[in-house]
Amino acid sequence: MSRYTAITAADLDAMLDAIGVDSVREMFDRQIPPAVRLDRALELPDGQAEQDVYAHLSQLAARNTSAEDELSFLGAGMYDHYVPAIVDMLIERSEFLTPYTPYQPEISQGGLQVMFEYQTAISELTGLPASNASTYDGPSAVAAAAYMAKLHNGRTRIVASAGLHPHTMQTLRTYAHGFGMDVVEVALRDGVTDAAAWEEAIDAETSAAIFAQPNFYGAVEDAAALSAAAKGGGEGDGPVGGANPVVICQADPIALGILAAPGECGVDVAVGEGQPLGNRLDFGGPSFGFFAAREEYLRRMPGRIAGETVDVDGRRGFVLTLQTREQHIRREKATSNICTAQALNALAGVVYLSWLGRDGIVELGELLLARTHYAREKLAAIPGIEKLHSQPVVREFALRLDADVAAVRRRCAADGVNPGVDVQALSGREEDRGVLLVALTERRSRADIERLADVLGAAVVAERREAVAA
Amino acid sequence: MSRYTAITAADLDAMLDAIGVDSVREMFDRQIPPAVRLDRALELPDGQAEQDVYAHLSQLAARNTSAEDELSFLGAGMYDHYVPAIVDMLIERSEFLTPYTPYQPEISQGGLQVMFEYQTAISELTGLPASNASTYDGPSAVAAAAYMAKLHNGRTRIVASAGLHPHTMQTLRTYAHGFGMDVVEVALRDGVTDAAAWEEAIDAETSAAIFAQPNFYGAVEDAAALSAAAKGGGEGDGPVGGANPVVICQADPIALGILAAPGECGVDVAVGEGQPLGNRLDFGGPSFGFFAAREEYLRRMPGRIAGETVDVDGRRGFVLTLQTREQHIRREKATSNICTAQALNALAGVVYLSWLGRDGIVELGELLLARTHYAREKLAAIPGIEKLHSQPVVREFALRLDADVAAVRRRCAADGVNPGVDVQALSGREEDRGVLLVALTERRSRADIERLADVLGAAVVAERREAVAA
Amino acid sequence: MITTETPLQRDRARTIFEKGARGRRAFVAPALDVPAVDTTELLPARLRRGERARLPEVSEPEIVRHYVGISKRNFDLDSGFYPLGSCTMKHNPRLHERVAALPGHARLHPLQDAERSQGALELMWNLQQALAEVSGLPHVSLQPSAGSHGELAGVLLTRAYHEDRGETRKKVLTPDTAHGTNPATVTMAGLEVVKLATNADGGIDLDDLRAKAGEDVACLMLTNPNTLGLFDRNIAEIAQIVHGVGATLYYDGANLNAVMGLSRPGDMGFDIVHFNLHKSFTQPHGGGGPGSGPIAVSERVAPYLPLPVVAREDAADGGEPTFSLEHDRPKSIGRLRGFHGNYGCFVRSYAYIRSLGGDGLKDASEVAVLNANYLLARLRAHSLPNGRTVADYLPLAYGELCMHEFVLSGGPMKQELKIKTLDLAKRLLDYGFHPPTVYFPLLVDEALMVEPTETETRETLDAFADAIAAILAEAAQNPEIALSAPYSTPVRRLDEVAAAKRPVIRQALD
Amino acid sequence: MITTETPLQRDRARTIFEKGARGRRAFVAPALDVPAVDTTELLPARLRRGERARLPEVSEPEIVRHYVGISKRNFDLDSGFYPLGSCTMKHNPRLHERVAALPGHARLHPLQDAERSQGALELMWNLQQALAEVSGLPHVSLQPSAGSHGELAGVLLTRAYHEDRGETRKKVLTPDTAHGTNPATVTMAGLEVVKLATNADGGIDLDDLRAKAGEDVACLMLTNPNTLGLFDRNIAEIAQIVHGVGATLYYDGANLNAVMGLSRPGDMGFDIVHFNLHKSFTQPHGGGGPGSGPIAVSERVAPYLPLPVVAREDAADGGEPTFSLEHDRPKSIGRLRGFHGNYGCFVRSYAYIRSLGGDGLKDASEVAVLNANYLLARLRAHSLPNGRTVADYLPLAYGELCMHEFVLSGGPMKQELKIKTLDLAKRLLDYGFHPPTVYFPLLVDEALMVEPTETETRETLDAFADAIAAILAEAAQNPEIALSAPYSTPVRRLDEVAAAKRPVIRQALD
Ligand SMILES: Cc1ncc(COP(=O)(O)O)c(C=O)c1O
Ligand SMILES: Cc1ncc(COP(=O)(O)O)c(C=O)c1O
Repeated sequence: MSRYTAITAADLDAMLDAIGVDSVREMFDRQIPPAVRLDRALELPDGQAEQDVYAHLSQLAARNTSAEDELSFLGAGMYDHYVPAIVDMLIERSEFLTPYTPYQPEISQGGLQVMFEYQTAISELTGLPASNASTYDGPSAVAAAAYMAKLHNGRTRIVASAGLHPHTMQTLRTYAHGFGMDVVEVALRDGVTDAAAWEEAIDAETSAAIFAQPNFYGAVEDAAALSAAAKGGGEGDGPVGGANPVVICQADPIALGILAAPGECGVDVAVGEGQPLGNRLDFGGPSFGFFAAREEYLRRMPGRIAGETVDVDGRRGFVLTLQTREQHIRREKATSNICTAQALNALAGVVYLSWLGRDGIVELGELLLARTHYAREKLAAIPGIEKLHSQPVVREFALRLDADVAAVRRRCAADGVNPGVDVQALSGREEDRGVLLVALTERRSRADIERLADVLGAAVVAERREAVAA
Repeated sequence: MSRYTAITAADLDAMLDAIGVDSVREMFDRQIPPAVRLDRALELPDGQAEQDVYAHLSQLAARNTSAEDELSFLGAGMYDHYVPAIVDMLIERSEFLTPYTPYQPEISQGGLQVMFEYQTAISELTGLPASNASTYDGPSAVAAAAYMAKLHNGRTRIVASAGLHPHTMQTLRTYAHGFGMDVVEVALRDGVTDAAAWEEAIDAETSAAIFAQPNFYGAVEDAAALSAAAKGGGEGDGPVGGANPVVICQADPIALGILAAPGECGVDVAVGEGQPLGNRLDFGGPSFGFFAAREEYLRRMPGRIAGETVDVDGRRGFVLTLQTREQHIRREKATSNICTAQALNALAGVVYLSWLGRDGIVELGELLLARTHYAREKLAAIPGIEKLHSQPVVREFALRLDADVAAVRRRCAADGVNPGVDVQALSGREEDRGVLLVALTERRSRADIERLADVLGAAVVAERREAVAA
Repeated sequence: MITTETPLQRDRARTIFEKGARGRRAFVAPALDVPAVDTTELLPARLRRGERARLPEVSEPEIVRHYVGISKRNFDLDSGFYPLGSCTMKHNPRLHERVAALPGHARLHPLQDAERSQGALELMWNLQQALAEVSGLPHVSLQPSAGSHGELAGVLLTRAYHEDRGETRKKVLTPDTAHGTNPATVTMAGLEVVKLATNADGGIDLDDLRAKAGEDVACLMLTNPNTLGLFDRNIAEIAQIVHGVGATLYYDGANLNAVMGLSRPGDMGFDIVHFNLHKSFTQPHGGGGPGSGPIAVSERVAPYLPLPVVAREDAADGGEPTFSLEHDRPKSIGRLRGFHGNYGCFVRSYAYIRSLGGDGLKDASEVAVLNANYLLARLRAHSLPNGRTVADYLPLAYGELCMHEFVLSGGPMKQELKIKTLDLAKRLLDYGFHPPTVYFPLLVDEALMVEPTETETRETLDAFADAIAAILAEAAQNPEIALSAPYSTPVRRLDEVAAAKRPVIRQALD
Repeated sequence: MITTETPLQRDRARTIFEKGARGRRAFVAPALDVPAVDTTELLPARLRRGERARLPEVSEPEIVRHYVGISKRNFDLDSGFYPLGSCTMKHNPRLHERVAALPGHARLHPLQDAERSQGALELMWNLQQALAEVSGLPHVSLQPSAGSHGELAGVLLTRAYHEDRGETRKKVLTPDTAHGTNPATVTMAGLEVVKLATNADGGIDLDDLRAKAGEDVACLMLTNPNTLGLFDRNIAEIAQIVHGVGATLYYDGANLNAVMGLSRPGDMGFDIVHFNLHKSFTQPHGGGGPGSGPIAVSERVAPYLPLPVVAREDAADGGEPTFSLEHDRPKSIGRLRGFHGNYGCFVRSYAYIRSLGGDGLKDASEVAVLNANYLLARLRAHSLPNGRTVADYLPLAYGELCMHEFVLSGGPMKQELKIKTLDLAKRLLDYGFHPPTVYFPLLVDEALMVEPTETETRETLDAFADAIAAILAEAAQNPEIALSAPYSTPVRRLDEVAAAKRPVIRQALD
């Protein structure tokens, strides 16, 4: 008997009998040709008792330095926000954890209502009326938005700000190659998307124009200006007389608590990485991507969407709706291939947003603004460290070190501090050499920032000294 | 607004208005005389955000060396068994975690059925028909059993084996002083209760005769012989012609998986510490005490008891029964004062026992027997270490070290090993000098035992060398 | 009409012992890694069980389904309003479960050396300090396992105190409003209960007290606010009388949630107080425990405190203080249980105290009292279709305002509407509410004891008041509705008499 | 009769946005510990929101009650049988949740340096190895987020493979039994779907395949066993044909639970396979994710694998090996998402693989197939009161035996009893079962696709068979029962047409 099964010897006899075979072996022999049978045992470690598996996985965990083990300023898309205990409690409830996608709405009202509430929260945050119930993650949501743009206007040129996260850019390129679109990158200037280059790059053939808010280097973009430029300032008219491109903004949902809502800025589609909203770091996943758009895109959106309706007795209820967009109905004509998405992560997201609340998300944003400002000025005042740009930032900022970033980071690590992301290591771009991206969450106090300043300052000094010596 | 409350400014106005007072202050002023009002703020640290409380409690946790942090052979009443993940999942379900005692059976069938099942499991384990739904812990359960003996036979003499855990003996004495009973201790001989002294100590005035199984030093007692001796071998006749004393056995529930059930041995009441059954160590609590007895004691038992019945439609259901024993009905005539007990811990217990199952608990016992034997022989073979006794043991055994136990333990700790309990430090008894009590659970592998042997052996050698040098 | 009931729903409740099959299992034993030995040699047959304990034989999925399934047959605090008087069913923050589960707390062995459990000892010390501050009594023992265990400690302390002074005092005064654990404890502690009458204001009858307070009185046990939800305004005088005869004054802390940061038992003159961490300090009740019942005492009673107590020693050099378990109190009454008390509960309640701080605790009590008074006012004012008000049927038993709870009498309702408090309670189940405590305190006819707590919203209080009114209105039309309630619960009214007459208290197995 | 419905039960479902009150909150912000600054200077008004996002304003207890309350309106795997075909709803061990929550996994930042995330990288490497062994394909990428994402990766790999050889092949063959994600993926990957017919045995029509397999074919996507629950015995020949024209063979791993340790896609001739860790490897489905869709590929496709892949380097001195994320694959199709894939799912599935070991995985598949065949046999043999059998109304669509699932046709039932598969499904809800997958695969009339999984007991299978029989018996008496079912669910049949016509997809707020 294998783990978690329940067939006793007596069961087995009775069952084989009912089936009309003499053995399990026969049951398979009658179905699988010998040529493709595996006639040896799988070469895997032997099965273990629960306690031994626990011990093994604990040992593996102990060989990771998590945000619990060091003072970490890592960010660049995923952030060590505090996840309130109620989130864990709710996502661990069997009723949320273990069901499949809600195909039977009568017995899935819980999950469906969660989707509906989640859609409402994302809609509020983005200022856009139509949210789906989640996509895989931030970068793939950007790619999915580009595909939607293609379905919408049939054009194939994507103009993308270099302020997108490198992973977003790479994912976009992978997908775009698949569905036949080209990506044109617009450089940054003074830390933000170069407005002139942006406007110039967007032509009548442009299907989608994409930027990040804040961008990868932490700078807040002028979303309204970028949207307006993309749309040529006109009503329904693109920059050079054609139809407007779809303006897509990849946003940090925490920053959206205080930043102008994309929908208010003329953005058509707002997507982003949902991890900061009550999801664990989990070494990068699972989390969720959010995806919201103007009404006109509703029937071309990817993913599940919950809608409100009534039952035969007139009672309010929720169902998966607009399923004719989806793969199981439309197959090769579907607007996306997505099936399993990130429902549980989206639940964590809406619980987290309820916990923060209307005022709390603003307070959180203001706290981050103040602490980030403090940290940025404090660090930039250290000799050998300067700001990469002076644009407004919310919770993350880029510095340029006059020292080898990898070496500096190693020194900091020895002191239990992870000062942030080595940007060049992530992006591979030569111009990112020396750039350190420092992220804050509400878990990083003033004392933590001061410790960072001490440790990072000392590391930079030591590295420069050594460089001079060498 | 305080944490977890929900009264907004608008609520407050409306509520004060409805109450007919102008302020919260007035509401209190009209009820509490000024002389006993506290007119200053409580001197407590300021309230903190959830993340900060989490950080504080984590820091405190980090200053403890738990069984996760060292190789621990501590036991002496509480054991580091593996708690299966389903236990945590179930005890964390709101439906089990947050209700009160099931005073309204119609909406408490879950909790009541758990009690009924728990009682069944304890009854099976002890071989006694009547189990209550839990008491506080092992030692207080022994004291409660002694009180029941007094209520049963009106006598006041308690004969107790010195093999009881020191905490049990101390608790028994505290309680006994309260309800007017005397405790006479019977010494051990060769590691087990001295049979002759036991028989002699039990006279016609003896209300209760109490022993532990296995006893504090790990030795398995001959429960049948002790019971028979207590009862003078006769039918209903005490040792010197009076009525029988109540024979009480405090048992390790894990050991009961393979040891003769107390009920089979002539024991009247079996009690014990439930922690080994799926409960965390928790630095000593909360866990639960189990309490089972022969039928005749049913109406004098302490604590809640769930019973089966039917509802008005004939449906099977469960209720708290025999409540006329209890304090809320009988007040000063109650058989006990217990009210809140350990329901959630008992749930963990019955889930754990279901997880182990009929065969599993035996396999576990056999594994412990084999590993304990291996460890005992291995350690006793080290120069300077000998067995305290040669009685059969199940999962814990006592050694005598020819070295200062405290010093040896400190040396081991430096190597990340906690070799067991310093018995004298716990019992305060001079004859326990040099005694180390080593406990195993299924989490301690052969490799762990070998590491213990290495580290403990080296520590004893080093200590003896130093003692010679000094 | 088509029946919506299916065979499954008609199924009788089955216990885990009635599920599974011989040979099924969830447990997989770790491998035998030591040399195989003949274990019958290690443990002779004489000492072994004859038959295996007939524990369940079920797979892990069966266990999960079984207990998840029966859990759904419970009402709980996370599912609805639970105004169970005297029980302080306030929100249980999940932060507490999270921090209690940290391995540094949860897997800490109680016999770990003090040097290697400094975090736990500091936590206990901090909690002792906090409880001392809240109660106004300086010395704390965290040992007792629940309220009634704290009471036992307290009465034994009182005995020890008197015995140490060479006095044998046998009587303990308890008001007739006292909780059942008070008199039961007195008996268990070898003393005698003497009942005190309640005056017209719902407080202690001072004349009766004066008459009974003699040199043979060991102690007066009191709850303040008492179980009527009323603060005894004569508390100073009561203390004077009791202390005047050399007795101690014991505070049953079950109602502490009314006065945190507002009034302190120590300042009222109490010598001993127990706390119910599972009430005021939000340890989840677990369906009947675990709880924790620390006690705080005055100087004169301190020498007798149960062991152990956590002590703090400041470092001579101004470094970190160290904490230890003090075992050496020669006059101590001794231990009341194993180890150091319910540490897991301390973690939760300490986290709560750190979350709220002093101001937060005070706010909690203020809102608890506000909510109770608001609900009382809402009920009172509620008029019914027949022109009467709720208060006509369910008058407040004593007083005008209340503290954190209030007691209504169902006497007039019974008289006029022919439904009893029990019926009202059962019908409330259909409305989705946990009923208040019923038939306690004993001196109120058809008592209904309502404690909303501070964590409820105004909307919930309104809905509850509406439900009470609706039930009374229904009853005015047709008492049968309440008399046969509940209808929508997993089972309906159960035959308790039969259960007690021929007790079936375990599953029969063959 | 007295109504048992109360106002509460008649309440319309309210969203969290309809609860609470202005100014209520759960969140308490950490103190501002840095110098206060005018944040409008830091972030000019132009870049700021005008109005606050109208997020809920609720207390923590309200949040808990709300979500606990609506959770009870879900059916879930821990509450009952969930034979949803193609979804492999097997038991989700809670051990997996426990280990995934360890801070060393859960709070590990994806950009942590490789040296300081060796545990995670080793875990991923071990998982890659295990999946390679189970599939018989040596190279694994864990990146894809779910099955369909794995499919996209696979089709893009196929494209890259052909493009690298200078070929542009546009056609992808998919059988008409294919899951919807297969054709949808093909389109998203810029290729064209060509449908293949199914033969009388339920397998690929070889003639059709031969006819369509040309040099313009990039790939054949197949599930084996396929969505009829049947193992295509011609698989070797199919592989030969496909490879013969230079195309790749893609294995949709959704049905891997039938063949673990018994038959391997690599050995069948597949080039690319995706796994659904949320099916065969028991990542809980979460009500619609998260999932994880790793892919394993043969040598020839390996150069194009998406990035990153975990590599292992053995220490020269025989010490501990080190693990790293390999980013340098010049021919890679690139990234498909951020970071390294759904690591939290890897932890769970890896724990599962370590718990079961190779033998356990094989046992799991054996019992999965045993359970499916037993249930099929039980259903077939079940006779009804009217003298007919279940098989008369619900014949097996294809084949005799089945693998881990089987597909019945509700055609005769619809014809004779006048109830459709949908009605049967809805009536099953009243019996406490989750219905099978319905109306898929498309080529079966009124399809009912049943996958019991290995973690169910025989008793459960029997009960399900009895329920199906009971519903057919009811329908023979009175089809109206099923036609109007369900009755006992939180809501009854919902108006999906209205929902789609005038979509209301968010809560209106004022
Ligand atoms: C007034 C009062 N005193 C004492 C107790 C007993 O407390 P415990 O249940 O913790 O033993 C209670 C509990 O209901 C109570 O309400
Ligand atoms: C046969 C088959 N293929 C592919 C998929 C898609 O997998 P996912 O939902 O993980 O994207 C499914 C899921 O239902 C399936 O059943």
